[in-house]
Amino acid sequence: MQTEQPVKHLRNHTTENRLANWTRRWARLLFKSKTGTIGLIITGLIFLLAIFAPVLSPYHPNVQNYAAMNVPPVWLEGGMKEHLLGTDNLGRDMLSRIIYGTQVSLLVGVCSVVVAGAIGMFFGLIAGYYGGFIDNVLMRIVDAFLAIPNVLFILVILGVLSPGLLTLIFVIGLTNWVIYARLVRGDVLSIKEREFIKAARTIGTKNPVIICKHVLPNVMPSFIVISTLSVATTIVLEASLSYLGLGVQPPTVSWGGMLSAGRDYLATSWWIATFPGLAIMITVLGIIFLGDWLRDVLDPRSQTLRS
Amino acid sequence: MRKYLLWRVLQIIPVLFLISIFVFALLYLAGDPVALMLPEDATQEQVDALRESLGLDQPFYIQYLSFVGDVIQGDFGYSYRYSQPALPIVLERLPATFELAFASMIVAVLIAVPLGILSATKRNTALDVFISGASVLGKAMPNFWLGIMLILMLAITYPFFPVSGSGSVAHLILPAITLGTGCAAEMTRVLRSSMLETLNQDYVRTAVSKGVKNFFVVYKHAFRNALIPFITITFLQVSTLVSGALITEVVFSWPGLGQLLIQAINGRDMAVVQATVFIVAFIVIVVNLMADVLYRVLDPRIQFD
Amino acid sequence: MIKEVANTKEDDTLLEIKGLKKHFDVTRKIFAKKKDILKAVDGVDFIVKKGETFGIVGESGCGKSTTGNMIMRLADPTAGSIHFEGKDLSKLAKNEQSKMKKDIQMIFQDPFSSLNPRMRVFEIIAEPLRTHKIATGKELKQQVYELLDVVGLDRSLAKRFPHEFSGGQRQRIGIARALALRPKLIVCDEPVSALDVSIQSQVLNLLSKLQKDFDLTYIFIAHGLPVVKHISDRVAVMYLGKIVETAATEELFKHPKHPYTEGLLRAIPVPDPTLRSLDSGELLEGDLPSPVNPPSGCHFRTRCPYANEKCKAEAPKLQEVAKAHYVACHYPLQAGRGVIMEHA
Amino acid sequence: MARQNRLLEVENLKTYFHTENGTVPSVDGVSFHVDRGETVAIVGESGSGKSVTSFSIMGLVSPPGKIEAGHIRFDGTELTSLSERKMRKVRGNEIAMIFQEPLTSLNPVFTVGHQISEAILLHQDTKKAEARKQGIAMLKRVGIPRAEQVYQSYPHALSGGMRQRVMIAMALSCNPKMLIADEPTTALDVTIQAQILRLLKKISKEVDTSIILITHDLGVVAELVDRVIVMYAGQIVEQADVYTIFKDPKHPYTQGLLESTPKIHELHDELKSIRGVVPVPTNMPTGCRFHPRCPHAMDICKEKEPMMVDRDGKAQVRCWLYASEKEDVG
Amino acid sequence: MTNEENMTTAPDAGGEGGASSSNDTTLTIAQGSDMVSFDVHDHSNTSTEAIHINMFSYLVKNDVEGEGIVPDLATDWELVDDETWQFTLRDDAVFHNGDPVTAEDVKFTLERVAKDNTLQEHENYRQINEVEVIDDHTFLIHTNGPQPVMLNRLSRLGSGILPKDYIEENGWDHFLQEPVGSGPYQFVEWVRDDRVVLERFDDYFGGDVAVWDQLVFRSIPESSTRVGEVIAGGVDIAMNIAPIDWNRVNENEGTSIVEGQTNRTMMLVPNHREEYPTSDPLVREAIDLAIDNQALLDNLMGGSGTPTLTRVNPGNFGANEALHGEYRYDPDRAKELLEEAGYGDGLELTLHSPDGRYLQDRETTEVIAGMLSEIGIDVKIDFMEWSAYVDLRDAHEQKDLYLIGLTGSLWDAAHQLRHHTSMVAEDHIGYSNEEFDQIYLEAEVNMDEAEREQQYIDLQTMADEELINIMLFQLDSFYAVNDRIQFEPRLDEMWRVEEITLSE
Ligand SMILES: Nc1ncnc2c1ncn2[C@@H]1O[C@H](COP(=O)(O)OP(=O)(O)OP(=O)(O)O)[C@@H](O)[C@H]1O
Ligand SMILES: Nc1ncnc2c1ncn2[C@@H]1O[C@H](COP(=O)(O)OP(=O)(O)OP(=O)(O)O)[C@@H](O)[C@H]1O
Ligand SMILES: [Mg+2]
Ligand SMILES: [Mg+2]
Repeated sequence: MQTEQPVKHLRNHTTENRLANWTRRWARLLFKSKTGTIGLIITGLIFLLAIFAPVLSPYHPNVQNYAAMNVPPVWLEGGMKEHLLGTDNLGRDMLSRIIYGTQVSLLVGVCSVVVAGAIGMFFGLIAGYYGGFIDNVLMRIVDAFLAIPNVLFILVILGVLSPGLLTLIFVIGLTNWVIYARLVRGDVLSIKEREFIKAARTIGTKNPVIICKHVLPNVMPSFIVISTLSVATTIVLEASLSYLGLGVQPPTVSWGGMLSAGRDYLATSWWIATFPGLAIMITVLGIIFLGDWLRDVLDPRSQTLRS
Repeated sequence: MRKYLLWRVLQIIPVLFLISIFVFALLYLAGDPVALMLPEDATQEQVDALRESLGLDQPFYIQYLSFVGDVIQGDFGYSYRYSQPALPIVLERLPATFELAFASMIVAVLIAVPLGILSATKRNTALDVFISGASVLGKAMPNFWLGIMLILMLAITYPFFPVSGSGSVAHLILPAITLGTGCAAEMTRVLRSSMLETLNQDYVRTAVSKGVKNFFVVYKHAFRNALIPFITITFLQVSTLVSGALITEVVFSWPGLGQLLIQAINGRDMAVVQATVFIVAFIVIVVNLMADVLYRVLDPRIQFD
Repeated sequence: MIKEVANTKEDDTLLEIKGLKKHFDVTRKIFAKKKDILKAVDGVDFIVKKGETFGIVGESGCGKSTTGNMIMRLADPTAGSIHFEGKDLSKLAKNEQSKMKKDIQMIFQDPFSSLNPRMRVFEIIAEPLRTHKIATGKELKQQVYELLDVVGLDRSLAKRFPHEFSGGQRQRIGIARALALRPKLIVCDEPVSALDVSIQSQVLNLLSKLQKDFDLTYIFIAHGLPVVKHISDRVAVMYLGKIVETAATEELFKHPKHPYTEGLLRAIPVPDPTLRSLDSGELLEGDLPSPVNPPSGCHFRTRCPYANEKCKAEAPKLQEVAKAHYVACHYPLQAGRGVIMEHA
Repeated sequence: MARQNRLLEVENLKTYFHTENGTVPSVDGVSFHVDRGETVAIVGESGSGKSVTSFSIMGLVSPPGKIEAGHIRFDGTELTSLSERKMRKVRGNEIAMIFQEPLTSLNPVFTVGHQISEAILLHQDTKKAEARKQGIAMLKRVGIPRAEQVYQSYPHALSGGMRQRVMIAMALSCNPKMLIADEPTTALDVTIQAQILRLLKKISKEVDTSIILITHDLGVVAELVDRVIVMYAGQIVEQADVYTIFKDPKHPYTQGLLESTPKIHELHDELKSIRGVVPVPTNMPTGCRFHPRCPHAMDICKEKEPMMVDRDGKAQVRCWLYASEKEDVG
Repeated sequence: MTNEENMTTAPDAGGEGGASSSNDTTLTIAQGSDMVSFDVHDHSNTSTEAIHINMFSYLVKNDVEGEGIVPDLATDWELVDDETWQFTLRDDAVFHNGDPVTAEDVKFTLERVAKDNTLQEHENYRQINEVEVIDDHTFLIHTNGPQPVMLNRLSRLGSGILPKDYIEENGWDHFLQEPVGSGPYQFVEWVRDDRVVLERFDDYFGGDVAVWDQLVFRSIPESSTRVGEVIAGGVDIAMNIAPIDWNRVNENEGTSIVEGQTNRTMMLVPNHREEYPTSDPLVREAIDLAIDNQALLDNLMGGSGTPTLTRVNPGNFGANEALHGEYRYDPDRAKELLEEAGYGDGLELTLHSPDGRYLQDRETTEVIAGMLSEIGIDVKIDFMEWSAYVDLRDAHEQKDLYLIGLTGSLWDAAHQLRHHTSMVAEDHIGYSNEEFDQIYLEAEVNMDEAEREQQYIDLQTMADEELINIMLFQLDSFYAVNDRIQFEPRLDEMWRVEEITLSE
């Protein structure tokens, strides 16, 4: 019996070698795509900012300084070295506020996506895999949710509940789960038809195990891409809600809150609304790029070193 | 076709039922509307008197049954704020919001179609990256921010357009751009990816091998096929448009549903909130239905019955 | 070599299929008065004997895979029974079902979609062993490695993902997975159609070898007649959800009795330019009719050069016309060419 | 050999794909010719460069692919340096192509008639009504019943065999001098395949159209063609007329290919097979590309790439086994 | 670029809906919110009334900055007895539909609001028992006990006289669609959330009182848009302009900021319930002393506004002028007081605040928090969306402090001081003071004006001593105004268009 040669030449898997391989692989993956690199770096920096906000920011974000109100950023005429990005209408340091704002914006973005994703994933898997009556009921619920535009939904709910960080996360999560449910269900429907699912059934694997081991990992990539996209849109959404007075409430600092509070100053002290706006844009850009990169990374096809 | 339509219309019923549950529940989540109708320093007697007169002291199920009965007859109750039935108030605002949504849609299509096709045909070039980046930015810009910036630039610094209000086509342009830009971002992405997909299809290769001009290959053979998902997503944007309109209308003081709703929510004018949610949901459902039907009309592969 | 026609002793029968039907409701009209029933499999009977390879051929959509799926319990039959080792598969208790699952395994057509792209080869092969708690830990590892040896893959490949393999290698992984449970019967649904010729022969040879080594029984589904002929002991020809002819391979290919079988054989291009067959003789006209609305009487009559009124009116039954040679035709072909006109 | 009889001449064609993972030399120095009225087959396993060769001829190679070197002369015109506009005149008009997947090769949103008449209107100065007449006539010629009706239907309403006939009708609608058929029957059932092959045969006889048939099915080759080109890993390894190839294959790869094909008319105990797999194009073996799989591999095979050797003018083979003979001859 | 040029380049100039100031005799005013309703009895919205006063005539007007109560439809009035008022109507007043204004219309109007308890203004009119028609132009109002503030009631929101016949003939809904009054301007159109348009009524009994042929009241909720409209010339007057935009408006050629007082007083309302530190008078005093009221105004309002120790501003009957314009600021003493109260180690207080309801409310809260932290009070700010804020307040679930701005539409101290009585304050903030209640109740029915005035002045002193609420300042309002307009903002924030004229 002849044995085939493996497609690629085999590497020795000694332990050190493996570690080195591992790092090399990830490094390669990271730098393979330029946008991915940018995305990862931006996102990484922003997470660091969020975590180390108290250390990194020069001032407490809510310290007011009447002597230095509406100070422009340092490179403009009238700028002060003490306030690199200037100050807002109450003399609070913009830089510090931007740094602290990272925390809440990420918290809202990530947590609400986790909430939505978890609910959506669960129902999407069940509906897609089992189909039939459950699927029908769930899809009607999804239809009903989708029929109500999300800002309207959130607005109405937040309008009747009292807004707060937790409520916000919860409500956004509750609104967005349908997106995931629909996406996951659609994916499951097509994955279900793939032969490896059939194969798993022929060897007697139980349905819950098939869902977890075979379906879930294959739904993951598109799920993650949508999730990252959704983290980005949630950060923007928080800004819009702030505009309507339903966002994260001060004194908690969030970019959305800053952006919307600063809108009245766009014509006079443009930096007050522009810097948080830029922060949002950069973050969104970073996260979306990261999502694209993640999709590549999560594809096992990319996990081999190509010669 | 008629049967398919009938089937789709029947499917709407459970959805509307679920929505009506939500809409009704709102009233209970909302708490007490009375406090908001009175001045800041109203007395308890005032509060009680008003509450009683509004029938808010009735038990739950009576209110529920009457709600369902009323909604079927198109009666969402009285607006506290306007002292009028809620439904006509909402319907009165629909045309303005439609007008804005329609104009925004046109803006979005005008932006998305050329950009989407361009970035697909010039895939991985600097132009493509630029367009992708721009569409990400389009998503990252909150509506209100863009709206205010547009006012500052195109209505005040360079007064090409009126700042706000309604009444003429000129009034429509800035809000439509504001609202359309966000949708365009999404639509560009969808069009790009569906164009990429169709450009890779065998029938495009067939067309090229027949000697069809490049332009026609792209705009006739590929675009016509990419159009199907594109139109679907375009219609589905209605939901996004309504979301965006809520905010854009406030910025430009456009007298549509958005302003009505936000004021109704702030004033706990629950009848108006309920009617708005219901009507908007209904419209979204109908539009989705239209998208579905259009999809079938455009794609000869899909059978009608 | 002429394969021995397995003898007909009762206890030799591993799998017995009687009146097997699978109907799909494909009604698209919501308020249709009559349902549209797609008779994917419409009354199939056959017996598979221990140790043999039973080939099923037919055109695309004739119901081969559906038959295989029902044997695998991946689809529930609309009617009919499947007896495996004398037991009715549909009437088994839970624990027996699980055991039965072990005894019947499957190899799939598409080497790309039949392996979970996100699982490593080791996991793919270990999964059946884990599921049935056959082995754990070191033993599991040992067994997986042994299976890799059996199908001719290097042990070091166990850590890789499916995409790192060629089609032939993937098919070997699929075979290893099927073998893991030591099945008695393996249903092969077009295991080589997606492979290049040079690879195809590797896999076919491997299957033959394994059959000997592990005492396996195969149901081999394919639409490539040469391949079926090469590997099968007996062959069933399907047309529109029905078996139109079964016989020992040699017999069937030498003396086809059904006009469809004959047409199929004639349509096969022969890799020998001196034997060009397409210019001469009649080819089957037209396409496979829609399985939703099959022709009345004999389903094949619309393409049959010999069809007459009787074929239109009456559906022929599968009958034994020669020893162990069954055919469903009112006018089976005689040895050589021509129709046996019983009731001229 | 009469030069004017040459319709197509491909010389040292190199088409490479510059991908992220390196350069893929899909077609690496391919030379062959097709005479007027001749039917030539290109056979080889998946990935051997058959399709890329045909795309190169059609000028359909798009980035990251690029024709790196070589000449393609068609009817006296050099195609590689033709402008896109002139190339469009050639496509569909002088060289037509049909593809493997009849399902996806027709545009689903246009009627069959629209797609056929499009080609006619593009290349001929005719009116719509005239184009329609021609189109329907063409459909009738490829054996489509109820041609008028089919002309107006959408592709999805047709069966696979019908679609492939439509594709052929479309390809032939401008009376091209050459037809490239890239695996025209792979997606079809045997009985339908037989119908299509018979149709192609009829056409090559009736009209003086040259055909390049791309396939991996040796049976199809034996049925249809005059001459066979065997490709392996982007190169031609053997070229000969169809009888010679089947009777006396020279290259070990050709031999292996023939031996591993199960045959309905012969009996085998065990099939021969070629060991190993087709090499990854980014990682080609040194020397002879077939040497890791070759049962006759010698030391030189690993080191030096063999040249194409002419055998009595009847066949050409790229193998060290025959190199000495050539030296003798030469 | 001059404003004039500005206007000609704007493409909407002359557009049907683009009510533009290019038209000399059209006055366009931008408010932050839309008019609520034409049902004069069923709203409690100042900016709605501000429009209504141009359409509807009242019996009497309250010139809060000048002479007080002056005639409008009524030419004479007198107190017949403690519970009866007699009025005489002028005989030349007609409604916009041509009907004369008669005593029957007055009866219809006042009895509607006095009897229908579903109407929002019912509370302010239920004191009226009956309107007795003597003849077409004479009638009696019978009140429920002595009502010293009756005239104030009749000169405010809800007092516009409605056309009885018109309403009875066409129905109420029709009236709401096509409202008819007897004021100087008549209804043209109302595009909800966009604009209300009125035009000159030629038969107005007062004659041509204003230069404007047409009035357009635009609703523009977004403040930067409002400012933008004034700068672009689309609007003549825009109200509620935030300090940040003042420079922009002033620097723009042809527009300037005009400021005026309002009757609104910003204050902190401390919780007097025992479990809250603010129940301790020392703590309240410390808070009061810690806040530099003038600094608030200087930093947030560009120095406009008046620090105050009372809610009753001059212009209201019974205002204690001695407390107005005053404030206390002594952070050192405040610290001592805190120490005395036992909070030397610091104190944490929650401060609820609306956000965007009042001019600079968010900023005010934030600055106050900053000031309190100076004396060792750690303030937890709780910004709330308005309706949530109201819910919290009405459920009496607020913690230590909340910020609010209160006004008094009755222009009589009775209104403002009622808030401090146990009838209101007990439930609300856990405060009650028998002495205060007693004086208040006496004053409420005291028909002796002078004595009543003194009682109110005393009550205010008492409220200040007790620090029932911690007063901050009387709020000013700011308008962006096109320079072609001569406009003096009114204390009552009404749009008296007869007082708004063209410059030159
Ligand atoms: N789940 C299903 N629902 C409806 N129809 C089905 C379903 N599965 C199979 N069919 C139909 O049943 C018929 C038989 O299908 P089957 O897959 O068994 O054919 P096959 O002989 O295996 O064909 P192929 O050679 O293409 O694999 C086909 O017409 C197919 O369309
Ligand atoms: N667009 C492309 N980008 C990168 N590589 C390509 C591209 N197109 C073809 N190739 C590579 O070129 C080589 C030859 O491909 P080609 O399609 O010509 O093979 P083929 O002989 O036609 O195979 P098949 O029988 O599968 O159609 C393959 O290795 C393929 O991976
Ligand atoms: Mg199948
Ligand atoms: Mg190919």
